[in-house]
Amino acid sequence: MSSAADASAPARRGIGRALLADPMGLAGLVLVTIFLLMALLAPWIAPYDPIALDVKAKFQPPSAAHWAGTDHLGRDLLSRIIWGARLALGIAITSVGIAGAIGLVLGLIAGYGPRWLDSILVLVFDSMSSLPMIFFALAVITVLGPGTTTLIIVIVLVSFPAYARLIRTQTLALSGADYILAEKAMGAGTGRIIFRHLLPNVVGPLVILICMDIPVVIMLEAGLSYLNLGVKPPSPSWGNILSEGYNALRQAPHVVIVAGIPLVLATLGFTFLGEGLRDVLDPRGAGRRWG
Amino acid sequence: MTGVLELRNLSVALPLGGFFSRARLPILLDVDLSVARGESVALVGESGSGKTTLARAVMGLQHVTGGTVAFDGQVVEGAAGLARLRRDAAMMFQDATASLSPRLTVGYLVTEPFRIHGQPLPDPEGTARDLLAKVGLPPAIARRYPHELSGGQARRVGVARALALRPRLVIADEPTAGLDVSVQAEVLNLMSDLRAEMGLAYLIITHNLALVRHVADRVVVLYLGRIVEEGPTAQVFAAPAHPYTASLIAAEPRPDPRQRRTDLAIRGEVPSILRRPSGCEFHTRCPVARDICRHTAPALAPLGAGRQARCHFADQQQNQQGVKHAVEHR
Amino acid sequence: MLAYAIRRLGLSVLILIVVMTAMYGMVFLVPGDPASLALGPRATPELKEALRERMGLDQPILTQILYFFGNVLQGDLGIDVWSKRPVLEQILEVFPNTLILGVVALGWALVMGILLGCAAVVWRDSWADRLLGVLSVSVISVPSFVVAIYALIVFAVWLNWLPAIGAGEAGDLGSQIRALILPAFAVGIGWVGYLARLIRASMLEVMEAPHIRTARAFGMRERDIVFRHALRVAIVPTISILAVGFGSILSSAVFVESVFSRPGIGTLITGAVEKRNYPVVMGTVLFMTGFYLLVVTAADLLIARLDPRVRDVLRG
Amino acid sequence: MSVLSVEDLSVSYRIPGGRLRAVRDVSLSVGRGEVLGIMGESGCGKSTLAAAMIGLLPAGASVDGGVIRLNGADMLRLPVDEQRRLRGQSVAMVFQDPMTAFNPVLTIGRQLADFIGAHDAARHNRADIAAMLEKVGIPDPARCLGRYPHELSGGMRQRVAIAAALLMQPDVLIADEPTTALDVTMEAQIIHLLRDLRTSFDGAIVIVTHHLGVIAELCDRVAVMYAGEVVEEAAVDALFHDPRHPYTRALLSCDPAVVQPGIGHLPTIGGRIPDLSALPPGCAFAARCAMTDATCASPVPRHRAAGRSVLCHRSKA
Repeated sequence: MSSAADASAPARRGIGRALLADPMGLAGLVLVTIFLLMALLAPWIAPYDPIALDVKAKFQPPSAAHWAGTDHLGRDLLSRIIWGARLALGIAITSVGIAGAIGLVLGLIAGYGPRWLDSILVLVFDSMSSLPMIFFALAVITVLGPGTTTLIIVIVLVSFPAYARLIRTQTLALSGADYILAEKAMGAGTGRIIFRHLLPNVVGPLVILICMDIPVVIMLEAGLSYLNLGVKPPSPSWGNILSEGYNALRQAPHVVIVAGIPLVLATLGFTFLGEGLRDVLDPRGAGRRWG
Repeated sequence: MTGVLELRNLSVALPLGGFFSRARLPILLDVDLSVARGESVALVGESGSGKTTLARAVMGLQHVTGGTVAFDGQVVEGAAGLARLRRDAAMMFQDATASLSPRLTVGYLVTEPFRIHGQPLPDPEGTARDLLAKVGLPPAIARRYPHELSGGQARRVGVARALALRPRLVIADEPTAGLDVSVQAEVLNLMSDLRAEMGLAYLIITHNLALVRHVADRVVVLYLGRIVEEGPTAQVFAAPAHPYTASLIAAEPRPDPRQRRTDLAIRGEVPSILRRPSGCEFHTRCPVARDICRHTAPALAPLGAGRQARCHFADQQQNQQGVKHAVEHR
Repeated sequence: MLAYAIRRLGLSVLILIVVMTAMYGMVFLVPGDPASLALGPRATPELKEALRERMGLDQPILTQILYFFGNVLQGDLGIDVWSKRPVLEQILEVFPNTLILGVVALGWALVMGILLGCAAVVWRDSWADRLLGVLSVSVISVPSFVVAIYALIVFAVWLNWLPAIGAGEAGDLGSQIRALILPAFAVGIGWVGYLARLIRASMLEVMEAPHIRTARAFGMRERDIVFRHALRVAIVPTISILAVGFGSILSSAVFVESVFSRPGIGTLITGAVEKRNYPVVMGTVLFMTGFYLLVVTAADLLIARLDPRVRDVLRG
Repeated sequence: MSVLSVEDLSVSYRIPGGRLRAVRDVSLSVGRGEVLGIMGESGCGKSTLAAAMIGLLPAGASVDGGVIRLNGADMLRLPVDEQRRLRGQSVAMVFQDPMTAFNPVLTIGRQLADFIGAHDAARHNRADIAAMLEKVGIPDPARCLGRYPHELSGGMRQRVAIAAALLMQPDVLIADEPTTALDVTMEAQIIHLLRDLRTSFDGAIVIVTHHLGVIAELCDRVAVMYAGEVVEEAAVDALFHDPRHPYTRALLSCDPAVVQPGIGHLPTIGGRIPDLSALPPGCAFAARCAMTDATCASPVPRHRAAGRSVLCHRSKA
């Protein structure tokens, strides 16, 4: 079915090109690609085993053998950072992916479903997002105990209400739109309206929000690991490296400095990419935003 | 005689908000209206008269609080009834561009009615081309997206889509809103051609009286959600029975500097539906209102020859002249 | 107006109750009872039993929840299982530190953010505007605790200008201020960028509005248009974002307090989480949520005061 | 003596890959006590022309040439601050959409006071403002001043807008589609109000609209615009009863309000306006004109006669 009449694909031609033309978007794309490659290829590109001890070589500053130096147990910091990318992106992408899916479904139900269900769901979303994120996360960790699974659950729980709210608001706004009324007036069923007419118009903002959320999630993972409430050592989470380095701040400041860099670059990369995507996908407000 | 569309005591009231409040705000009150096969009826009123609500209520887009909608002699009930209505009746929206789903091509959009109602569509491209040709658009338009169309083109795509399944009734909400005079004439001609060709009935919702004169066989005037006058177009324009209708006709600016009005047709504004006036709801603006109008609400009374009006003095021929006089030459 | 305030607060309380019930429920839904989780695997059954009784875990769950809320209403957030001190007392002891940190961080961010945002509007589309744009996006995304650690290395360890840890000596205002500088910098920096963006975006949006064109058509000075007409409209969305953002300021504070070993709500709760000190965790979460809801409600009321349209919608 | 005159004005917009020539060599003038109508369909340049007259061209638009004289002074070459001083004081404007023309968070009174205060703080007199509101038919002026824009109906807001424009007793009042956003009965009232004003207001009025009825009801003289040019200018009676330019004739014949009912098809103008960034040489209307011949591809002469001008090869003034 390649006929013109069936060309239902949205006008997406040139999104990639537009992104490349925007310096901020391009920088974001490059950084994100680098981190994704690091995450995917960690076993092959990391020069050392990230958890192999070499106590004799502890706290070595950056050198030819250890480009980023070693930590208090003599582990190679570069290898730990590369494996850390895998951990950080793995957790971030898994959890926002799950949260995005939950948010999309619940948001559509709330926005397009019966009013009473909407009222209940909104109360749930509001209650969850009315908690300051960190306290909610800490409460959940207290109950479930720290660890990677807990971390993912925490991130899903703290992020999905915002996604669901976004989708609900969008759906609600669109369900009053003339073209949705027009579809209904032609007799289009709920399934057709949701999947063909609502979904393509609400996922764009969700993708942007998720992309903008990834740095927040990476930060949350690193932060909680830094507080020893996230990924358990000796896993090479960037937060763990920071926390271990913090304990030897005066002795070997290079550990903390080096461990902070990927965190800064990864969050920058995803934020820039999100900004770029937003300007490309939603060009109306582009002049008003920076970029 | 049963018309293609019959509304009986149709009422719409909106909840007034407030979680526990059961109060409702009446928008449409006991509207009786019928459209015969092949007939073109215009529904006229200012903003707040409930005319768009009526269109939406007919198509099942607005919850009806009372009365019935019958299509082709059958009361529309349940999902099956609604589906049948939506297949055999079509709606054109006021904002033609906004009524087209933004991420789909024109080609898909005009053939969508076939897909919705499971009608055979062996050659979507050809069908799209035929439909577009019928409304005077080149086939290349099929590959465009709604935002790439001009106002007139979007309007034509709306017509094409409305006609896809050869409906018996088309409800057109302000079919020429936002169009230039020259384009407006093209759309009106297209609509009248298609009516002759396909035997369509139209329910045209508009505030543009000049348009009504050209396209409608019969005109229905709404004021604050009630019908205040109804009758054949020529007769209503020649001798309006309700002072509101007379005022509307007189208010329309005439494109002739030699016929300038030196008086004001109507004073005051449409009252808020939150505070409906007592008695005859038009008495606050009526140039010929009397005491009785302030406390007794008139009924919609037949005047013969298919005409009705909701005015205490409508049937008094003398008075009718008086109204006309008062409005035109105060 | 008053009716709206009461309704708004009522909803907040309802949300708070829902939240607390859900949290309480969660504790019981997970496998393993809180007492043995808190004491670890090596605890004797007698010890566990004693703790369970002290935490009220031997009662039916509904009784426990009602009991909990009953106590909360009387201002009793429970007793710390370890130190045996009332939870509320501990919270009130450290809360001022966190509050000061949050307010100072938000304050300097607000001043800088509005200045930079307005500067960007004035220099719109120049290189300065672009530079401010990239900088704002950059500082928004950089994690506050990384900023905290870097600032600590540079200003406390290498340069030795400012203290590295603590909240300063009690009663010594100078030392307290010195101890506040780095944490407030780290917590606020992201918000400088965020607010600058926000102010710029909403100002530009307002400046395109037809009523600004009207003001121009009547010959008003551009300066008067910006400060007398546009800012009044643009500030409304900023206030609501600011209130919601106070929550994320608190989140940053938790991490930053930990970096600077600064006594506060953050250090209190992270310590309690590690030790699975339920009463302290629950009490702190409840307290902070309540405080946060108060801030958000206050902001909503302020918006209703500033925007007559909102006011009327609420009245109607 | 004309209060406002436009001489050979051209305005264009910067667009990707070129310039869109929205107004081309327009010359018009309007005198005290006179009402000039500028009529045309969307895209004819009438709103751009109105914006240029008050010195508020949108971003991306620039004046390519010509002069705008207000009381003899060349507005375009005045310093920015002088230009600003003229706005509101010497030339005032009423906009199309009364819904968005006022600041939503300030009271009507505060806004009107700010408008006056921009020129002359001394005239900042509540009683004067109230008197002006009364004059435009606002029932309870003192109360209206304390209200917010959203608390007034569209018709009321348009009355306030007119009052605001008249407060400084300007020499020229420009109304851009003043009735388009209103219902018929409100439109009639605003037309009536504007016409009533002529007895007390001695300045010039410029009405910009696409609505033939509004022009016929209000104006003394009319300029018809097409594709950025004034194609015909004439006294209102002459224009409606003896139109000379083929476009004017076609436009007048299309209006459903003039066509006798029951004649079947309404007349139309085939085709579209040309691309303003790639205009053909010669007449811009030639492609849609019924009387086109070979000469139409060459530069078009402007025929002038008493009180009349026509831009056409084939029709004379």
